[in-house]
Amino acid sequence: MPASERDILATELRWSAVVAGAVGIIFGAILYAAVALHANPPSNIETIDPKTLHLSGEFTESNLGTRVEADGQVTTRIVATQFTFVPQCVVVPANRPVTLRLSSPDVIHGILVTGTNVNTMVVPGYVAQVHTEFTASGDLLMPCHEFCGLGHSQMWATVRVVPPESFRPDQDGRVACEKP
Amino acid sequence: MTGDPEIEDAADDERLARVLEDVPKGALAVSLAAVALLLVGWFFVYLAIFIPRGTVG
Amino acid sequence: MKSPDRLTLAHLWVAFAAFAVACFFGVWQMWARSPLAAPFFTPEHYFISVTAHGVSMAFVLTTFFIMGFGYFTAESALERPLPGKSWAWLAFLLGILGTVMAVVTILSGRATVLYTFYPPLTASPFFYIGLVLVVVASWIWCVLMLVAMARWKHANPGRPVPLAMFATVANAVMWLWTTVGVASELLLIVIPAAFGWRETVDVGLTRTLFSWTLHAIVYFWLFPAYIAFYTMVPKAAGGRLYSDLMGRLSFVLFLLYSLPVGMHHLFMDPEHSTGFKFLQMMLTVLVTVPTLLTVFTIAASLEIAGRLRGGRGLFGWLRTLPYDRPMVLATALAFVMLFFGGGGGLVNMSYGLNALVHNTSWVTAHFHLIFGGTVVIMYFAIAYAIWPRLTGRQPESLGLQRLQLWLWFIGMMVMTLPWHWLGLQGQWRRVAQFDYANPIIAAWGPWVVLSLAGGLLLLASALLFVWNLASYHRGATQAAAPFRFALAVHMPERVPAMLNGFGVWNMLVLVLMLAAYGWPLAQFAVLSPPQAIVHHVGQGG
Amino acid sequence: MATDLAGSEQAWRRWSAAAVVLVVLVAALLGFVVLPVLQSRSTGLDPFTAICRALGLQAGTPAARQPVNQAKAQPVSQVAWTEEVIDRLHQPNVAVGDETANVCAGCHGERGISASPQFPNMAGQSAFAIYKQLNDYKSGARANDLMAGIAQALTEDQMIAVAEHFAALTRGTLDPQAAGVDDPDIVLLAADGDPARGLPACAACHGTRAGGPIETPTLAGQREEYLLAQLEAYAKGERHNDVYARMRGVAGKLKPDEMARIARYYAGLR
Repeated sequence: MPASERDILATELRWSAVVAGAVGIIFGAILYAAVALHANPPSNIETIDPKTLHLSGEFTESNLGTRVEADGQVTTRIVATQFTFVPQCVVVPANRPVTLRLSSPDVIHGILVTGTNVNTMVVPGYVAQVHTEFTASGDLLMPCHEFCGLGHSQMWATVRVVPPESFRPDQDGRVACEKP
Repeated sequence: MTGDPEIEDAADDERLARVLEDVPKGALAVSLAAVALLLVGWFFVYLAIFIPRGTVG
Repeated sequence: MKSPDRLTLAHLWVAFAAFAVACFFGVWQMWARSPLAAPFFTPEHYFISVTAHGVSMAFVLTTFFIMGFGYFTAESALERPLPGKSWAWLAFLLGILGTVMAVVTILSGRATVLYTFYPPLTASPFFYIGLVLVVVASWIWCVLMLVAMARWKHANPGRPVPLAMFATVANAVMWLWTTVGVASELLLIVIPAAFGWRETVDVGLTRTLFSWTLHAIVYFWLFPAYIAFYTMVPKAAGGRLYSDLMGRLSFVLFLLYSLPVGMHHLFMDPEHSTGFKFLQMMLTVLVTVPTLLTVFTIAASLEIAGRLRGGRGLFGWLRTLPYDRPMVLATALAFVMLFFGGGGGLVNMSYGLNALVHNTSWVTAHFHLIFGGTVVIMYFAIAYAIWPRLTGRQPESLGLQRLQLWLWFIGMMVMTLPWHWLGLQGQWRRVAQFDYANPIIAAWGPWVVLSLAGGLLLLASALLFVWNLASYHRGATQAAAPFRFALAVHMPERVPAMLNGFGVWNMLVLVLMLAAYGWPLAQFAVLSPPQAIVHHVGQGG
Repeated sequence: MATDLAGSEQAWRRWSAAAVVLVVLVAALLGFVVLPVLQSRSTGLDPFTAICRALGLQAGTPAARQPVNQAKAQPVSQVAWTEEVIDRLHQPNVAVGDETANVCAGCHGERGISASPQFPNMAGQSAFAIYKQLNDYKSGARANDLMAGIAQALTEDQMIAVAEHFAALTRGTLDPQAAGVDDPDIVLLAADGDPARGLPACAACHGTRAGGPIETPTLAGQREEYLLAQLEAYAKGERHNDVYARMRGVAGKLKPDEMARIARYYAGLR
């Protein structure tokens, strides 16, 4: 027989090498994105008690929203709760590093921001954190993308990306959406 | 073509051996094309959509 | 009718009945999400529907189909009566009881937590207990498969276990490993919470335990399709399986690499570190290897058939394949859907790239193509292939079977290709309705309507499938020839012990699971993160 | 052929085990060492911290610095649903509850049906809701002169006991005068919500099978005047003891006539 079992296995082995090469190329591109572009999944194992989230610390109601900290860092703090985001609209500057920090006092939520790579789960017990830079100005949609109860479909917020010159913090470093 | 698969498919070892001289050239061609297309598709998403949307981490 | 046939038929009819009902739910969900006003709409009805669709498709259709097909395979491949038949019937009844419990709690609005649970949201305890009973039924099946293989090996020392049975047992072994995650989540955390015995849950821990199950369960569903590819398709096409040994190796690799990869479902979760996500991503990359090995081996087997039928040249054999036979047609369509679904999956598993698509319609499209497409269309083909043997009757019309397969394929493509596009636009998952007045969302409307049209084709196909199967039960019975699986080019007379059993592989699975899940699970005990209060669904409030 | 393959049992075992171990080691080296160390360079983290973060032993991703946190804010309500509070609510002192309820009976009725439409009915109300409101009156998170005085005189045990006392009263004895209201638009709003306004359905939290926030009160059969007053107070921000503005957000998006109709709808609901 022209194709002995050994020949067949050798062919399969060569095919496996092709497969390994192909996934190896993809693997290389993933590595490149991770090392050069810092494209990591949000993996901030920072715990916080959901039962007392509202009582003290950074996720108390009046501490939420965007704030330029003393060292110039822009941090946006958002609480995802049944069935709303607090605040419902946040302002962020374009072309400047922004850190989003989110937490939940009740159940699992999640967010994405349309047209960007911002995406994270918001798991009660943890602070979800995404470092990013928004490039284009405009209003983006930030829906809750994980089932959190019967009001899940109505849970969304607005991310307002403004040009750097229109991003004007008050003396406390805060920037909020103007009331309509 | 008889319509009955059992009769239609009857193949002796000699014919099988002759066929196996060409197999798996075609399968390799098809599978290679599929994997190449997958790579093209993946890199399209990576280069044309993921990278322009900015970094996260 | 012999009793084993009745056992298989009972399982498969339960599976397909659940499937047909679930298709109605699915279409209605598409309608609700579209700009067109759906009847009976409330968010509660929507999430009841999503839960029912998911439970029916993912737990009832799959578990009952796999059990029924496994009993069939054990009898036909081993050519011996099935051991422990009364246990098999007991498992069947347990499964039915569990299904009824789940259905009642879902339809009464006491289990709107979807089929993937989301604690600290907690449904009626009887919902979870119902699902546990279905899993217990499948455990009995696993043991029966192991016993059947062991007895056959005892009676046939040194001979290779027939590939169909080897693969079935590989699936049983993998399923036993797989269910450890969800079973511990339900039994230790969720069910006590549902009964009110505990007021808080460690959400990170429950998510991690569920992820243990979440990827391998998909391979549990997938196995029958791959068993058909290796042991039915080459024969149906009139050829031979290119390599029996590669079949065994692929199934073993599935057992090995479908388990330590579940964390790719948690890439966007804050409770795990980049290192373990990276490690499991790399193991996920390896799971593409058995899939692409299968694609090649089956293509080569089909090439043998095509060339035997006169096909020439590099691609001529593709034209001469007997596409009028449902099994061959289904395989061709399954591979097209596997291409698109697998391509989408490559993006999902790519670590940082996951942020682009996580919890968007892209993911829904991915698993509908792989499971609803590739896997379910092979379930159809398997049913068409074994129904003559089960009922002792020949089909009235192969034409209707082919029409049904084409409808399913076209419907699935029309439904899921827009979902990919919408997912990239950021259309998110698990919502009952969209605000089409929002300019960002307004542009999605036509695509959602298009995918609804695909959903309607799928529903039509599902109903035609039930009709096709039912029509077997009408005609006069004939003595059915025993079912024969495909032959390989070289039928192995002996194989290495490692490709004839699972002992060493189990040890290696243990090593991989310890590496991939050891610390990620232990961290919850060591760091004891704050817990979240249970939110009871389905109790007066 | 097959025989020489089968003859290498040892080799099969050795090679498959070696391959698996090698894969794990390479993945671990890349994920725990190479990647974090390379990433940490541009963010100024030392390699040790980066590796600890990649292993999950320290918070933060290896690719970025942790932000500073200067919080200075006051909570809106002091109630926290800890296991301890929930356990105590599950084990009320019935005698204390009955006794404390005498204080409430003047306004809220002996059987939890209020004497005047401006006071809420208490019968069958969620114990969690009553407990939270009493606590908020006491801490001043919810402003009401009359209730503040009463709540400040109550101990934690009394609040828990009286909450359970009213929760245990059957709602069959609710005000028989309130009739069901046929208002399809409001029924729709209460059941479906409105995605365009980001307005969740009332039923998503207040429904009988909802699974919403723990402190959600029951609305069915509540006093119309009381409900409307609360919605208006939330909308204006005068009442703000709802944690994370869950109700202020909702009420702020409702039109005035919708508030009135919602109040009428729930007052008439059984």
